[in-house]
Amino acid sequence: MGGTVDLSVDIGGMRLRNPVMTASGTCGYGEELAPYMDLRRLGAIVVKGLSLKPRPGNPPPRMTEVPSGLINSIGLQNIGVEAFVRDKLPSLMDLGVPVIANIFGEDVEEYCLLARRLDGSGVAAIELNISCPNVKKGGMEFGRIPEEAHDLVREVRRATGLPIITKLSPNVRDIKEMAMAVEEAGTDAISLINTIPAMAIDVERRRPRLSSIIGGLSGPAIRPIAVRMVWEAYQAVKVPIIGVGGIMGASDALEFVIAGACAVQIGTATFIDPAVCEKVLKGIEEYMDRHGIRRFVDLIGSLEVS
Amino acid sequence: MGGTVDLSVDIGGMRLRNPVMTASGTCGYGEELAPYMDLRRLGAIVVKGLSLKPRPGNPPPRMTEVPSGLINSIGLQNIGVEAFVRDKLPSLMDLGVPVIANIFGEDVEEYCLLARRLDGSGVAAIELNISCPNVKKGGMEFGRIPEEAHDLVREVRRATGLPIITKLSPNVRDIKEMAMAVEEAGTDAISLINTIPAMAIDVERRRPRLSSIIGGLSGPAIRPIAVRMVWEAYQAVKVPIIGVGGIMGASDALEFVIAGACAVQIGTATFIDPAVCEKVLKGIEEYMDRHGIRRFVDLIGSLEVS
Amino acid sequence: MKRTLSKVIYNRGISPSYHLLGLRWEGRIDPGQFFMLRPWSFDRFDPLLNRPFGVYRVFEGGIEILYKVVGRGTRIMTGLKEGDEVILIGPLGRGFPFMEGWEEVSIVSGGVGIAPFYHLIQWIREKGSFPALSLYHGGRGEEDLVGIEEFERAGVTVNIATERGTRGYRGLISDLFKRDLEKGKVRPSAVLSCGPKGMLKEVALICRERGIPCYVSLDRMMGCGIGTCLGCVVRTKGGYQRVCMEGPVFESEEIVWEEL
Amino acid sequence: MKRTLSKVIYNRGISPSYHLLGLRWEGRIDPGQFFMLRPWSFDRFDPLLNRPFGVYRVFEGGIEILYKVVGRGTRIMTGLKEGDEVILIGPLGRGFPFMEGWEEVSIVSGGVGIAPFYHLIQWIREKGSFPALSLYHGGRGEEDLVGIEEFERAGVTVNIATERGTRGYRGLISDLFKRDLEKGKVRPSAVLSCGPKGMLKEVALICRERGIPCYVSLDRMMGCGIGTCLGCVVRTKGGYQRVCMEGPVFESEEIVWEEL
Ligand SMILES: Cc1cc2nc3c(=O)[nH]c(=O)nc-3n(C[C@H](O)[C@H](O)[C@H](O)COP(=O)(O)OP(=O)(O)OC[C@H]3O[C@@H](n4cnc5c(N)ncnc54)[C@H](O)[C@@H]3O)c2cc1C
Ligand SMILES: Cc1cc2nc3c(=O)[nH]c(=O)nc-3n(C[C@H](O)[C@H](O)[C@H](O)COP(=O)(O)OP(=O)(O)OC[C@H]3O[C@@H](n4cnc5c(N)ncnc54)[C@H](O)[C@@H]3O)c2cc1C
Ligand SMILES: Cc1cc2nc3c(=O)[nH]c(=O)nc-3n(C[C@H](O)[C@H](O)[C@H](O)COP(=O)(O)O)c2cc1C
Ligand SMILES: Cc1cc2nc3c(=O)[nH]c(=O)nc-3n(C[C@H](O)[C@H](O)[C@H](O)COP(=O)(O)O)c2cc1C
Ligand code: FES
Ligand code: FES
Repeated sequence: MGGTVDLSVDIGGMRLRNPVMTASGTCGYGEELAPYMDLRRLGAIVVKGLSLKPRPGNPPPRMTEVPSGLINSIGLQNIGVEAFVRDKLPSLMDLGVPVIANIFGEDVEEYCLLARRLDGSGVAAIELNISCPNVKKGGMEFGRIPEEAHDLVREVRRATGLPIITKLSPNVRDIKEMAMAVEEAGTDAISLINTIPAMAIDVERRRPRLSSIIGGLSGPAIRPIAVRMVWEAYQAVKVPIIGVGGIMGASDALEFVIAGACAVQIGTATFIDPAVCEKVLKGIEEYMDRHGIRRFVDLIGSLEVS
Repeated sequence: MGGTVDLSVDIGGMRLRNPVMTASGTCGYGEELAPYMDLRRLGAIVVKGLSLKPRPGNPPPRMTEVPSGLINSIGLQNIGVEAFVRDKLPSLMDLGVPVIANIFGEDVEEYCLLARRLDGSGVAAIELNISCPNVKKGGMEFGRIPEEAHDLVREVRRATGLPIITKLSPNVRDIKEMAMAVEEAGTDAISLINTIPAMAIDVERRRPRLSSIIGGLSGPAIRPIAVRMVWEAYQAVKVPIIGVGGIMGASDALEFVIAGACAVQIGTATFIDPAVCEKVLKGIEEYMDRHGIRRFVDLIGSLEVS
Repeated sequence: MKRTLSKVIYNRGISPSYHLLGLRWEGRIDPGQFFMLRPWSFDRFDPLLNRPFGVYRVFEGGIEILYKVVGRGTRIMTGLKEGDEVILIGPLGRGFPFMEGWEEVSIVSGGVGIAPFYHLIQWIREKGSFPALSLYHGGRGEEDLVGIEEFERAGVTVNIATERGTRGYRGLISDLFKRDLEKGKVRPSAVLSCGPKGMLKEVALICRERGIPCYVSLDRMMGCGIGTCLGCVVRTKGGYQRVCMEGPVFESEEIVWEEL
Repeated sequence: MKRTLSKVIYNRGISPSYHLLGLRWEGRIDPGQFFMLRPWSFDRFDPLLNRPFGVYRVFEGGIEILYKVVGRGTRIMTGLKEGDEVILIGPLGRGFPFMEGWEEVSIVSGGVGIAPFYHLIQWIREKGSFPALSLYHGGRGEEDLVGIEEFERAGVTVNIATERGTRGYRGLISDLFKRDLEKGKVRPSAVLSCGPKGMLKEVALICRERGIPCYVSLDRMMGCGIGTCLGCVVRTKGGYQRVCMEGPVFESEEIVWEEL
């Protein structure tokens, strides 16, 4: 693999061997996928969102199926940053693939503490999940308000020397505005999109299908929305963009790349086929071969719109 | 039909025989559906969006299929309000079903002129499509900014005595905020959601699948997002809510109703089965029978969330 | 009220990518009209939309569709079996005209574009008209030459071109047709055509140059097939027209070919 | 690297809603483990997720799944035919324990909950252990009593309850089991159970009152089946545990039943 074409790409100072990553929260801490694919083939591994303290997550039911999609409300269950660094990170790092730590907090300080704790731990970058309510500021998500997102990123920027990827929420008025705000604040890259708030009802019981009533929609249903947001953000900012949302195969991944993404993350698809990342990578190589494109980076933002 | 259960519902002074309507832009001016279903069975007919002058619409391709969804960029092709009132409305009114005119303009004046023109024309209500860029104010859609939507609705309110249904765009930071803004401005009802901006790319040709690059996503893919928004809006406002987005059958319609909608509109599903509205109606009746619910209005917002 | 359900009578492959599907149907169908078909149950939404298909043959109590597997929908279609219920909406649109004065008619088709013409010929014969009929049919190779024996048996002069040259003229069917026109081998009162966009354009041009009336059946992605979605429009001299309602057959001079 | 593809050997209905599916498979499977199966092609995303199924029988080169049609996924599954390729991930999770000292084992199952136990019995026999085995199986009526002859043939004492009383005890299987325990008709060293939630709860309670070790196989909606999505958790005394990894079989005393 990668013999004839150059798949490498730079993201905020990280050099990735190829542009295919797992998406946070859909590959655990890597080990669960290991029996199904060679993790060393990945461009990077993005682990489940980490908080300062371990979190038990939401009560079940936590997941429900909808047309071409999945609504989840896992509630950010995780083992906490300490246990991650101690128990999971060492073996992950042995793979020789950049490990990206997805983090979230309830206020700016928590994000900063997390970012500081991970500095020097061995992770290659941190991804800020800003789709979390700012408990200190009335509970509106950081990711919905450009000013809040800006301030958050600026503080985290000061707290860590690691590359910062800010993961944008689709739940905004204007994704360009958001992308510009976090770029201005010093993020090294942007990933988008996180899940879209959604809801399903069991009409026979007249009850919500999830214990938390509202959850996050992922899967192919959201892909056309995500591709549009990548395309819009690509017009607005210079920092690299990582595309996420409903990628099921190479052609989906290529939609994101052609729209402006320099890398992709794959989430829900790994639930259906735990080896899907490898297939996507292979499909991208085949596509490049077929089209005579030698360097992956030449594909980024190559949409013709005349 | 309707013998054993009471399906009627009031929306901003209109009394509907039942809560099932067509969605704007998906049933033409009614006549195309007539060979497939008895239009008199409908609660109301919402016609294709009308502008002051006829509009040719966007160049093809105007439509593309995505998982469980459809992206369209018809470009609001329509015959204009005059031709509508002259050529289409009379026979539509003969059906004895309330006709709701969906309207859109490029600035507040155009909306007001349309509303005034329709006053006394025979239509039962107007539905404001506010997902249109305000050309006079920098081109951001009315529907994205609560203040702009508020001002628009207030002016239209002054211009017409007809009931006003404001159709909200999903493309907002907070649907509650939007719903409250238009309620405050005097709308009689709210309908939501309009399509979600989305994009698909033909990777082999590296070109957008639509001539307009970005189009609007509809169909089952967006239903969980729409249900969530209805539920959120239902917490925030008192005006009746009409649920739209991905309804394919009775159980989908009931999700909206249980979440808080007092009526539903069906769009994309009519492309697959032009008689779907009748089936949804029948399915709702069967459900009410089965659950011993005599009055449809008792179902509205009946979600149990404890 | 139009029916919108039907049942599969048979479904069989006649070559690796061409299949014949028999569906229960009764009623009048003009040649060139089409149906919207949902080859999977209503409750699965990926793929979402019904697919448009012309009618290859009409028989007692049913219609036969000749289809080519080109994507997901048609691949799923190959799995239909006897007794399956399908959504079938139609007949839709305006088909091919046939005028009394026509003494000789040439049909130019490419690939699966041959599909509507067998029914057309059935229909012309049933009307009791017997103009001279010639079929110019092209494809990549042997695999695209399905059903042509049936045309021969129906008394149609069949001319073949294959791009790979495995049978008939080596090259494009439009070139063969042009050559025969130039040679005076055919002198059609009208030309009817269906097939890939490039071929249609070529045929339209050939006819324009010679002032021969030409009718083309256009293939567009269709949202509804019944005129409500406005997704299938084509630019004509009179503005955008819906392929599903005002078409799928248009007089070629009406089409703004540069924008197709 | 675990394989994730398989081929259908056979698929046949054995009653209106129960079917048997044979799939190519080789390798060790513990009784009570399960597979994630995608009964439709990877490129159709409605329904989106793979479905979990236990193993009814293991044979040379394959596994047999006993499944009941309950919704869209299982309805689509009935259309699988010989030679179809399917995504098959597994074996997954932790199955039923079997301890050396157990002299008598009672199985309590409801409906399609019988599925994992035929393989369990195969497996116990293969180990050369011959504890006394009794099956308590319940259903609505005759239609839920598939496969019980096979248990009888395997030397298992079979007890039946149907809610409609069409065969065996009229009522719930847990009531029959309780009665037999009270009468001393069975004296199990351990109870293994699979079936609807209400039944499992009941069985767990019966066993708790008598101090009998009880193991239950839980049925949860599963996102991935391999431990990554955290969607399938159940509340245990030790916190949330994944049914797909730490289960599907749990010691009943571990479960916080009030929250199930
Ligand atoms: C009026 C009419 C009559 C037709 N009659 C026949 C017929 O008799 N026999 C037959 O085999 N086919 C016929 N077609 C074409 C047929 O509708 C398409 O081949 C079919 O919809 C493809 O579905 P799919 O899901 O397999 O392909 P998709 O997966 O949807 O697409 C596969 C490829 O084909 C392209 N494509 C898909 N649909 C169309 C379309 N409608 N027009 C052009 N390109 C398309 C896509 O862009 C893609 O490149 C007809 C089309 C029309 C409009
Ligand atoms: C470990 C495990 C082993 C299983 N083994 C078998 C087996 O051997 N044979 C068998 O027939 N079934 C088995 N099941 C259950 C099987 O997975 C479901 O019946 C199947 O997923 C239903 O899919 P569907 O699309 O037909 O139903 P859906 O349309 O998804 O749902 C139909 C109805 O069933 C409910 N439902 C769906 N999935 C589940 C679920 N996983 N648990 C509980 N309720 C559900 C839904 O809420 C709905 O009411 C097993 C489940 C698990 C977790
Ligand atoms: C079960 C599940 C858990 C997730 N957990 C996280 C998380 O912890 N942090 C985060 O930033 N995103 C999380 N996500 C969002 C995904 O990383 C991704 O942005 C989203 O699912 C869209 O991609 P997909 O359609 O490929 O799944 C989660 C998604 C799912 C489905
Ligand atoms: C082809 C098409 C045309 C539409 N035209 C209009 C329109 O003119 N005015 C409007 O307010 N909404 C329009 N809509 C949006 C629908 O009314 C509806 O809000 C949306 O499609 C979601 O519902 P659905 O998923 O049931 O289609 C259009 C939708 C489609 C698919
Ligand atoms: S396909 Fe909908 S208008 Fe023609
Ligand atoms: S099903 Fe995904 S963790 Fe268990």
